[in-house]
Amino acid sequence: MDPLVAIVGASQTKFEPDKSYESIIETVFNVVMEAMADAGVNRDEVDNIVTSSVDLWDGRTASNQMLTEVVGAIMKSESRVAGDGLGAALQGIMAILAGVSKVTLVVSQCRGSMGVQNEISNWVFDPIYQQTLGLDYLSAGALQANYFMSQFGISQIDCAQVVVKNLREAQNNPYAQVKREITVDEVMNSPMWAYPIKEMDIAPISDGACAVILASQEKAKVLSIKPVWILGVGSCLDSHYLGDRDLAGGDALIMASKKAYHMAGITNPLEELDVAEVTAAFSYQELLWTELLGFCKRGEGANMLKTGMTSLGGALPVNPSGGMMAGNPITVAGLTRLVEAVLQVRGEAGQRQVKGVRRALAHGTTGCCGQGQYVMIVGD
Amino acid sequence: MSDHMGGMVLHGKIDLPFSYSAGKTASRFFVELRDHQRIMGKRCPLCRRVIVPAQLFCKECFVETDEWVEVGPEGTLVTFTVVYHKGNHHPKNVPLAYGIIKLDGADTSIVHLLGETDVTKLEHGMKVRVVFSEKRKGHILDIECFRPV
Amino acid sequence: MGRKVAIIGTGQTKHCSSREDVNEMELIYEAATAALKDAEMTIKDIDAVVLANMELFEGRALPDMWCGEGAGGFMKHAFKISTGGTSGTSGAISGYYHVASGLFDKVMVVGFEKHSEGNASSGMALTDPFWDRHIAAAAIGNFALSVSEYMADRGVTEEQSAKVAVKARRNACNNPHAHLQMPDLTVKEVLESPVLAYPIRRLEMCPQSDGACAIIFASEEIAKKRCPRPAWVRAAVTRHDHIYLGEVKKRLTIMRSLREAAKVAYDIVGIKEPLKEFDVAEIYDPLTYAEIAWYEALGFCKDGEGGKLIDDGITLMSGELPVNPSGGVISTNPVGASGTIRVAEGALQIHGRGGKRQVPDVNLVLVTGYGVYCWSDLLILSSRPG
Amino acid sequence: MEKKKGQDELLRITIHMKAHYRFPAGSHYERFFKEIKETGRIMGVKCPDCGRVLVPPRPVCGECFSKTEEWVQVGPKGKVIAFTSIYFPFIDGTTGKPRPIPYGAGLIQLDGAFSAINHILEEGDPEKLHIGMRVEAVLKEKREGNIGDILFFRSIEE
Repeated sequence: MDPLVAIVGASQTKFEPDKSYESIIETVFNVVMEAMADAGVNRDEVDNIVTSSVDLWDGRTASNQMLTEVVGAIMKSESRVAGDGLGAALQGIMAILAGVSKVTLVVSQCRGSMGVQNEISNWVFDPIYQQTLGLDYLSAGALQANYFMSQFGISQIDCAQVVVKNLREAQNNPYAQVKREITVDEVMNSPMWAYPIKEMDIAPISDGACAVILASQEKAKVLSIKPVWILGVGSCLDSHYLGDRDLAGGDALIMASKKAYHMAGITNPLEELDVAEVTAAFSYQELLWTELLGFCKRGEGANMLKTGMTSLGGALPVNPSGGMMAGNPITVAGLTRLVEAVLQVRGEAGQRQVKGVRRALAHGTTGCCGQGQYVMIVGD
Repeated sequence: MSDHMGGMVLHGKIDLPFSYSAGKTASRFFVELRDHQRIMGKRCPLCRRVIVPAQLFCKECFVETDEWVEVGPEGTLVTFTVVYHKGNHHPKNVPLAYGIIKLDGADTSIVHLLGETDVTKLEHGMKVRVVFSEKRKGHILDIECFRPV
Repeated sequence: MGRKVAIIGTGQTKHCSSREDVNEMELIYEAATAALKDAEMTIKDIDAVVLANMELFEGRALPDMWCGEGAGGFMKHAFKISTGGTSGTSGAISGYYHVASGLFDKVMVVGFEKHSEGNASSGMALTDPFWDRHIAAAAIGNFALSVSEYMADRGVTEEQSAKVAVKARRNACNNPHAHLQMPDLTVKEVLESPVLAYPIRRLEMCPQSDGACAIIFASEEIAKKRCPRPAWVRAAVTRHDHIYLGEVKKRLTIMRSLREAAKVAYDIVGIKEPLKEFDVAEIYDPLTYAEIAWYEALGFCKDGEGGKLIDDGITLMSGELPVNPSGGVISTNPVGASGTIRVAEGALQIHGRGGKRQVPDVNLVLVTGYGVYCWSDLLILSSRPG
Repeated sequence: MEKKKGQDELLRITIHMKAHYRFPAGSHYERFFKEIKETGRIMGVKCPDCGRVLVPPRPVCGECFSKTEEWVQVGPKGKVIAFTSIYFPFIDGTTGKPRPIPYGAGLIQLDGAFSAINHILEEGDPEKLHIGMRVEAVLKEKREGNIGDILFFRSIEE
């Protein structure tokens, strides 16, 4: 059926390890103004705002209220999804499809530099059986990595290749936090943080924000010469307790991508997608998610990378922006992938532009080991 | 008045106690650890899965579990990691080993600490056995760890 | 325009000061299973879950990861809305968007809070670090400031405020889920209860509760099949305002966000005289003075006549427009659920499942949500799809 | 209530949240805190569109959605537009100890500012507080560069 919602504006900040030279509200105001300029709308034309941020990462109760003034929500309809930016994008899409909004601004912000990340993510685990064990995103990710790699014979070098590929391609991304060519050896020699994850296997934490402007079909045609249409959305939540989950099975991502592909009329993602931006907080996750997204058969993720299929110029470039190895703004990560997907479809991705992009996939996660999965397909 | 404005940061501290109700089911699970050094699962009447650690309801069938079933004390190590990067939230100093253990008689696995922190001595699928803490107070850490058999 | 959407089932826990027998996920499970029973559905029917709470009260991060399963969110779309005091109504409005968008057909929304697990000062220690943390006055202090303005502007008396407290705490006796129930509370007793922050007395303020409330939204064709008298969502409007108390001067007197939200919603549904056209109103009343002020903002009466409305008993169960048959937030306040409870109580009046607190033949219900200093949500529910 | 041993004993898990946060002030707030520390002046910032002088001095006027750049000194005198007396021993977020009760709190419309600020009033007795009352900020001797540098507002009515 005819797509009913389009992205008409997008913006992202430069991702940096520490943006405390300016306040969160200044960062967010700048990125919102940029997105509005990109869409050619002023504040009055935006009739709905959805923000995404998480109280414990912001160190404040109802931290969404600090953004109200700088996202232009005074006397407007505003809501906040406490999770990944793609959740906020979904809320915006639904508001437009529900007919209560014509132009929705979606904004996501997070400052990794404000708190100690592993101590914060410890509070995501249930306090009864898991939290007091000291688990966090790193140790849970290591359990998933070790299980996935042992199940499918994937080596630490395969994972190091992911980091090398992403940092090589991050050179082309002006927003990337890390822009340094590295070698496999450099990754292999970085200190082991949680077996088998080494320091350089981990996407570096960063500060940043990004925004997209969604518009109804009729409004999008008026506003934008090149609207990027929302073709498919899928979201799914896997089990929380680590012992009650197939950590390499990825049922939630399979379910979420199946739904998004079905809506977008995609039956063979490898052929029909032109680029994918995937949220991988650790190197092994890019291999695991690309397999579960159906880009290749199970266990083939590493080969697909080695043969250059997922590099810029390959059959299906994955993370030409450098992905999160170029900077991990935590709850902003998913929406940043969507911004990159929009730039690719519009042909405005500069040096990291993939040729002839008509269908792009953006992927986001919430919780540990990709417990919550978001998949969005956008196109021209 | 110095005009240069740059990067002022306010250092905020949070220092708050939180006290969580374990609930009837988890309380019984902890009492069994504390008083009888037993690991108990609970069975779902519909799918018959024995869920460990015990949960009030089966998330797939969305009905309350009913029958208490003792599991373990041994099981197989599904996966593991050894954490070397220090964190204030850890229950003890690094290196700190975690494992996911499928206990004999259980249909789901339990995530917990491993007694072995030399990664070369850990293998997927190896047999492990529960070690209970000396001092127990009705807490998940009444289990000290799981050790390779 | 989006699809027509109705509420076909609601479920609540017994709200109280502390539920020792359940953890947070199990508290949600209790409300969710009650809502499924009310709608005669199983969890297999639900295709999306929306949670709502203010997780720092329990010190959590992303509690939808742990508690999503409690609402049946396993292997389904599930996320959490958290906007402050309005989280409960904003979560319900998000549930409405889910179904009206056509992406989902049967959505479970659960608002929840377990205050007994945090501690009283956790709310204060985590406010704006630059401007608010030094003033240890919490919500009650901020309200008391606005009440002094409102009393000066509109001449509301302490007796009128006490009457609202008596109405709330007596209505709560007919509501099996309510936290505080005081069947024979008198105005005199309220006026003699200790002052917490002048002029607000303890019995005029809402408690902190452990509680969860679940609502099931369904598309038109499912609602008609599954529910004898669905509660149709005819309008769902949000307006936010400044976040500094010093910017929303005469907050209660003006309350511009609620007036604007009401105007927009009334235009959508075609309401000219709210006092006559609504059969029931479930207003988010964190304290008595606010309820009186919001009679005016909602157009139940002319500005300055809020006190007269309660004096004349218009908003009692026996009055022309019963307000808060449930006992309101003054009687029950698990913050994340307080907004959802308003929507649920509004819907069950239309369903005719109000039991002892049922108002006879209810066709049109007004529901409001309140948060931060001057944030407003407003929904209109009706027995007709419109 | 006494804990029953065995079957239906209900346990609780206590976890202490100890976290440290680095909140970025940004140039506008930094200027306000430096000013109050070094010169004792209370500064507001003026919106170029609506002309309102905002305290706290936010970089964006929410009403007009425009950047603010023009600094204006406000106060230290002002008038109380709302007041209360707190009789409940709340814990002061910054000291962790309850503030002695009763103490007054008020919305003070600082001379020259549009927004009022929410701060402590020296006078605690509600009988002696009224709307429109003239007050003045009393600052700490040794100022540290935060809003706490204003101790309270004292009545200056004859």
